[in-house]
Amino acid sequence: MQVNEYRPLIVAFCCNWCSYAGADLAGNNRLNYPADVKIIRVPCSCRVNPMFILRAFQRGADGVIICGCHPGDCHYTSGNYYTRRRMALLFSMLDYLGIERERTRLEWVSAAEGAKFAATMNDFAETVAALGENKRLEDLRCKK
Amino acid sequence: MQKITRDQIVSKAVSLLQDGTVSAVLGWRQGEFCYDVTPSVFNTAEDIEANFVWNDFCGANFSKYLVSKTKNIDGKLLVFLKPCDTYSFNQLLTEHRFNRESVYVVGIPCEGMVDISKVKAVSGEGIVCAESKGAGLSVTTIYDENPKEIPYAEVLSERCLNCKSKKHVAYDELLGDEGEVIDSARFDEVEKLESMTSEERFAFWQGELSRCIRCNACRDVCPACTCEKCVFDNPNSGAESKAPTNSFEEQMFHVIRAFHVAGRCTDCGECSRVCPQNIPLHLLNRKFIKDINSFYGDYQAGAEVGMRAPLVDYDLGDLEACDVFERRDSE
Amino acid sequence: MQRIGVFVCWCGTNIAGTVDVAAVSEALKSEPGVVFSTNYQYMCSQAGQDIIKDAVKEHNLTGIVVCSCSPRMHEATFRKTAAAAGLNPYMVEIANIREQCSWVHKDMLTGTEKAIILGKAAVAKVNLNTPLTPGESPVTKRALVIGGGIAGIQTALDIADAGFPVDIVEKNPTIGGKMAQLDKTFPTLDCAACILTPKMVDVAQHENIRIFSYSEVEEIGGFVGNFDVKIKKKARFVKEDICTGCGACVEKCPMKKIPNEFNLGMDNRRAVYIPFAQAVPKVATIDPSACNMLKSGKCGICSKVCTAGAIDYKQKDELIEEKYGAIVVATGFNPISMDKFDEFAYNQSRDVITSLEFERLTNAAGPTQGKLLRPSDLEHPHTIVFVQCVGSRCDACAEKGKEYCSKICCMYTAKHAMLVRDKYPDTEVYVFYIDVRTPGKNFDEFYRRAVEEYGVRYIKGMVGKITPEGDKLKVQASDLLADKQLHIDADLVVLAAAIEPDKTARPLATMLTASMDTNDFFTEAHPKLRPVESPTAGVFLSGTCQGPKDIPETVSQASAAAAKVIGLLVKDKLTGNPCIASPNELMCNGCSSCERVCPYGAITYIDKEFPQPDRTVAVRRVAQVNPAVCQGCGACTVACMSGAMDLRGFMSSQIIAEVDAICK
Amino acid sequence: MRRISLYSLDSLFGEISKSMTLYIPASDNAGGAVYTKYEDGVEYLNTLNTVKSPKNFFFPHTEDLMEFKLQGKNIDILDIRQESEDFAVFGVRGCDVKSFDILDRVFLSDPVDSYYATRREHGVIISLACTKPSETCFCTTFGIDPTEPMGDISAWMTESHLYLQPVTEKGKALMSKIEHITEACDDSEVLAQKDKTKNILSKLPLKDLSTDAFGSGKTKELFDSPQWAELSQSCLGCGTCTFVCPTCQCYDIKDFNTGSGVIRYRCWDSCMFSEFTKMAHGNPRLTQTERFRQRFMHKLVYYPENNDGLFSCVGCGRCLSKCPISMNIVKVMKSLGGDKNE
Amino acid sequence: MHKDNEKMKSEIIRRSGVNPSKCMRCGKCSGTCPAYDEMEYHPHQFVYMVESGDIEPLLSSESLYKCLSCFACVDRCPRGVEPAKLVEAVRLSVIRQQGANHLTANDIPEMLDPDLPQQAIVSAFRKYTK
Repeated sequence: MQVNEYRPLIVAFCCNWCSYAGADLAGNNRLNYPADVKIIRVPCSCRVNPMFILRAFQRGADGVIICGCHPGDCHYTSGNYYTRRRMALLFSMLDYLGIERERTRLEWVSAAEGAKFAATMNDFAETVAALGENKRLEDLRCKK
Repeated sequence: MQKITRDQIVSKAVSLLQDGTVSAVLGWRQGEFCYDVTPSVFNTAEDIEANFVWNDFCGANFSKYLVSKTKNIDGKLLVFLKPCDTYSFNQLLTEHRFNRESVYVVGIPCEGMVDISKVKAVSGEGIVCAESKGAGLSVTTIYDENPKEIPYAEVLSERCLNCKSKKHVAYDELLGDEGEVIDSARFDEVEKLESMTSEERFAFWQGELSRCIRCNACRDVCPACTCEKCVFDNPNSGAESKAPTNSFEEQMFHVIRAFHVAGRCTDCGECSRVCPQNIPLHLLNRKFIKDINSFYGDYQAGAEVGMRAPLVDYDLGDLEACDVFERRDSE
Repeated sequence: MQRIGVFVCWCGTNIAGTVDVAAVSEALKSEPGVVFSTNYQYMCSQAGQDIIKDAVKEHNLTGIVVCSCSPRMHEATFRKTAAAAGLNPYMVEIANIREQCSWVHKDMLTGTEKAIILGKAAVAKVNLNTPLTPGESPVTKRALVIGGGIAGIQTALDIADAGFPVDIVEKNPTIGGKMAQLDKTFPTLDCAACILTPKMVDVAQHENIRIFSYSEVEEIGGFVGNFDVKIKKKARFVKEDICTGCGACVEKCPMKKIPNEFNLGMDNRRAVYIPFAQAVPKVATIDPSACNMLKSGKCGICSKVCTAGAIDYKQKDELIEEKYGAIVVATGFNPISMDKFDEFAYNQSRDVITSLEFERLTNAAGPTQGKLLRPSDLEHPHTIVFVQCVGSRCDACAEKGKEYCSKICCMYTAKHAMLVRDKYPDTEVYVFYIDVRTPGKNFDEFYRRAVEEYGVRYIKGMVGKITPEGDKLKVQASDLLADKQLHIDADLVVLAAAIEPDKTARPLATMLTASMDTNDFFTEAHPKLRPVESPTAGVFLSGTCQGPKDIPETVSQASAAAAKVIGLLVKDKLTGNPCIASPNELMCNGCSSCERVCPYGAITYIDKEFPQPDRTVAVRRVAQVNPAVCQGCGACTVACMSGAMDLRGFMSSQIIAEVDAICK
Repeated sequence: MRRISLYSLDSLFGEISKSMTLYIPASDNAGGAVYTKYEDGVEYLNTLNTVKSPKNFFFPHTEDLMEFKLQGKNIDILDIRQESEDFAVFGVRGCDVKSFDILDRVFLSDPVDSYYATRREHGVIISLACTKPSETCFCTTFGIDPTEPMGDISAWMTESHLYLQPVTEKGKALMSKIEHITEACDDSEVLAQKDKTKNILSKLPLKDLSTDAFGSGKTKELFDSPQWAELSQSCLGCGTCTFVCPTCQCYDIKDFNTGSGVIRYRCWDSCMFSEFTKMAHGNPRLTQTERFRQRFMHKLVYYPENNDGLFSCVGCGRCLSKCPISMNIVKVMKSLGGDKNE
Repeated sequence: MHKDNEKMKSEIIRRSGVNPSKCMRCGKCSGTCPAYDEMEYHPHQFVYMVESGDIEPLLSSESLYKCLSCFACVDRCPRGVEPAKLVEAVRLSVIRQQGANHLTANDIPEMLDPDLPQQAIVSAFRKYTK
């Protein structure tokens, strides 16, 4: 790996019951994905407030991904259904404002899908890296 | 141009006040000029007869005032609501923001309200008189004593040109005839933006939002923004900020504000009306409304009391977030 | 300001192999709030835990960050360690530097860098942690079972056998439910009454069970462990404790033409009646809409003939208030109405009947004493057509019928067909089917026997139209496999009507704040892992109120629900999860958004007085979270516009601090 | 007095911007005007007033004051000011020019606000006389003559020419730099224009607005007036009036945590906001009525009391046209001033 | 599925607004069809053949004109598939291929026979004016 190669900063919100466990499984199976991805554990994907996502972008994140249980599998029965609506609308709005739509993503990863977790993160990191630095939704004060 | 005359409204207000149905009246008070009217509470018949106005400039949506004005009232407050105001009225009731029993609603038809800045763009400064005459406004200025006639189509506010409904969805009594929900072209502008490239859209919004001075007028007038404490005023919310310090803050404020009212916004258009910088804020709200309609089925906030807003609801077969763009691109 | 200790685990070489643990503990030393930082080979070992305990004491730590394996592995371990050292267990945060760092990254440099960032995020979070204590609530050791069918009976018996008092509320005069109306049961063909009635007697005689028959639930308040329920015991105008069930009143009652609902209106009962011989409780009930004495004060015969003096025309509805720790819903099902299915002529001919009516027709205690006679002329039918899937598996948008498969029809139709051919071999029996669905122990064998041994004619194709003509029913259907149109002159047509949840379920769900699907079946807390619990804590599901089921399935679910109830009732106190939502009342708008997204019904509203800036007092509607019910998902925190609702343990400020630390 | 043909306006702007950054009113693409840095392609918009007042040049909407850098547990304090270059603002109306006097008295009196002072030193104001006042104008109430706009250089625009007359030393210095593209002239055309404008001023609807009821010493008389409640009853509590006002000078100082340190900045604040002057114990002005009263008492009573009778309003009329509910200082003055304004 | 079949299928689905994959093959449409005996391909087969893209045989089948457009199948289909609309859409394909042998409203009166049931007139009009 080149030393000065641009690497994106990616924040991943993972629900405790499925996706965080899926990430653990990826670890158990030693499935590689870029270290650019930093995971924040939340009880359910429905805990993710759009403000957290914007906050991450403000602080310099280049991509934000939210992972939750598959529809129908939510530990809390319906949390991810709310997430799905909230994120569909939020992502559409960010796109409408001209923010690159590839910088945000919502994925369903179950506790058994370690491979999917790793593949998702690889793909997302690659996509975001290709976009380059997040210029359209940045706060210059935080980039020093 | 309004179908209901001032006299009709005034006599209704006076009679309801005098027969004890209501103890106060929320209405429009005459200002300095022919076009600046101020929302005001009237307590006496004399005051109403002398100072109540009803004309093409009575755009203010009174619904939100009910939250504060019914707090310590004895008896009922009479409020005159235009069709679009009644949607906000219902939405506020859905959210338990005031007591229905404290309000007496008289629905009044509305033929659309005039945007004074549009008038000035045609007539120039120095307006001394602007009266309804036929299908337009007759405007006199200090620079030109000959009245200039401007058709309504040129001076109606954007929200009225794209009026979504002339139907009152709530009232105790109706003056005039009941109207219909209108199949308006209100999403055309949103579609135009959607069809731009991402870069163009970004440039467009940067241009618009960079004018924001964070006066909070959009928030403070919005009938959906009745929070006891707004996140933007709360130092513990992580979003507090008083100033549009940079483009991020501008985007953050408007995205979060629009998101917070998404599914609750009735598209009354007050935000765009009051913006001192003429930022087309309704285009943000309408984007959410349009998306909600197309993703989750048509939904009009405030159409009925007690409706479950789309963001506190779900369907097992809802659209996936990743399909949002596929869907739009194929449209 | 917190005093935080950071403990970096090597996990042997699992972490230390790709992460420079010394560098991590060194880097985290200079983070705000950190007063102590170290690393050790196995933090989870006894020696490792001792390091933590010692450091807490030595450095007066108020918070702990362990950089180690996943919190899913050892969060509980380290919380216990903290508690042992006198710290609140919720002052511990784990930075997952094994599963989510050392195991997935190969390069020491990037691994170390990321581990430091994850550590910083954990430190940032702990800086905002507050000690949390789980709430406790007492448990009322009594269960309520709503519905007295086989599901309710089984659940009640199991709970009662475990030593807890149980009340059954049944809206009809007797328990027994649908099963009491059945003739034989598949796939063994034993008689329903023979296996059900002993259970009903068990219930009646059980010292831990009270039966509120002819009663309905009026109001439900409270929450898990502490439900307050009002039960309306409808006036039956017969003193239950005195009536011996002798039936003298029934015999003498002059009002003879009341349609008998137990036989689905195929015969008549009196104004005073006992639904069937083995009813429990076996007491008479007077139908106030039919009784002359109650309507006009003229008659009073039953009172005269009752030697026990049990008749009481002045009896009033009675309201019973009781506290319960758990509630089991067992409201059961009904066949759907056939009114909209004009093509099957159900309303035109008495000889088109539903399967449940057929059960009564073949039941020895039924209107025909078990002889298969068709209703119109009481003649023996020679050609019988069974139609499957009537109103099941319909399009979601269709005006009639249900979208789901009713599950039991294939089997009971096979049973009916077989019984007919067994008793009346001269009868031609056709079954029109779309698919024959027989998953279940000995089910397919049963269906095959109907075809192979009993000669039932199974024809693939839905009946299109039934036209009554003379004393025949012209059945028009397409035999899809033979590709030809069939016209059968039938004597009797039996429709396998879809089943739907009982109409009382929807208002009950509202009272319970339990969720339902669009078909009015109760939703389970988790479709796979918590199938007998409602998402509303303390509410359990038994039988067909949750979805179509046959008897064996119903009974197993009933027992499962009972096991869950027993598991709840044996506890003296309920200890909640302390990571729950809590509203800031000063900021709450009372808008109900949070209540609407709460899957558990944990949020309610109260009107509360608040002092105003102008020194007046205003009453505002504000949210309250019931700590015993909230599960801590956080859906409400995002639905709340003002941010008044926050989630303990995952506060917005904590998550934002993590975001900031990661993006630094 | 010197003049330049309007056809050569661009060359004048070009010449000024050679030596310093020049700001001129230009379209904001939304029906209003905004001071825009002059460069090729920026077109001068002859408008009465910009939406935001030019106070922004000296007292910016937001301004970074200093920065704290965090290194582990060490903190460095950095001065991050950058304003050291000269700039000029063209087209400032008489009312707005007067507003700088009002701001100066606040920011340049002891202790001097060095951020404001530096900007003030570096800024050159080229004013512009009014020819087409609006119905919302009432600067004459406060003794301002819009035909004599002052600033560092006074300017008048006729149909053919721009006339320039230096007022201050700074103005003269700038005039000398543009002398070669302007021509000397007499003031006959300017005088003619002044007469014409004055004639219009006499026809303005607010021309008779009086300040007699206000000013130093009126606190007791006005403070408890019951009319405040009535006037403020529909006030939304937004900051529109404050933020378009050329004389409002309140600000808040806030810290922004960048993750690696803190930027301390100040930004405009509004006495209409419920969070204004919130202190540890709470807020001294609890209701919107009190906040509303504060704004107008400050402009019409407290400020004159402390500043030799000078009112803190210049009658530019921005709040009249921008208030969402059309409540404004004129209505307040008429209501509280009673008969004097009828 | 062959490309041409695919195209024709999607065309028919678009024109009819029917989703044949909703069919659960119960055969109630055929069971209810008054013209069953006249038909070579029966309503349920219509649905199935369209779904599988096997449309060619339908185009040349007399069945197309045996359908009375009585809409009994539409009314009774438990899955809301609306077979009659499919039949009509296939019929249209044939008519469009043949060219403009349409009826206009003005042609109708002279063809009227007092014995014709009203429904037949309406259905014929619907059939031939597309």
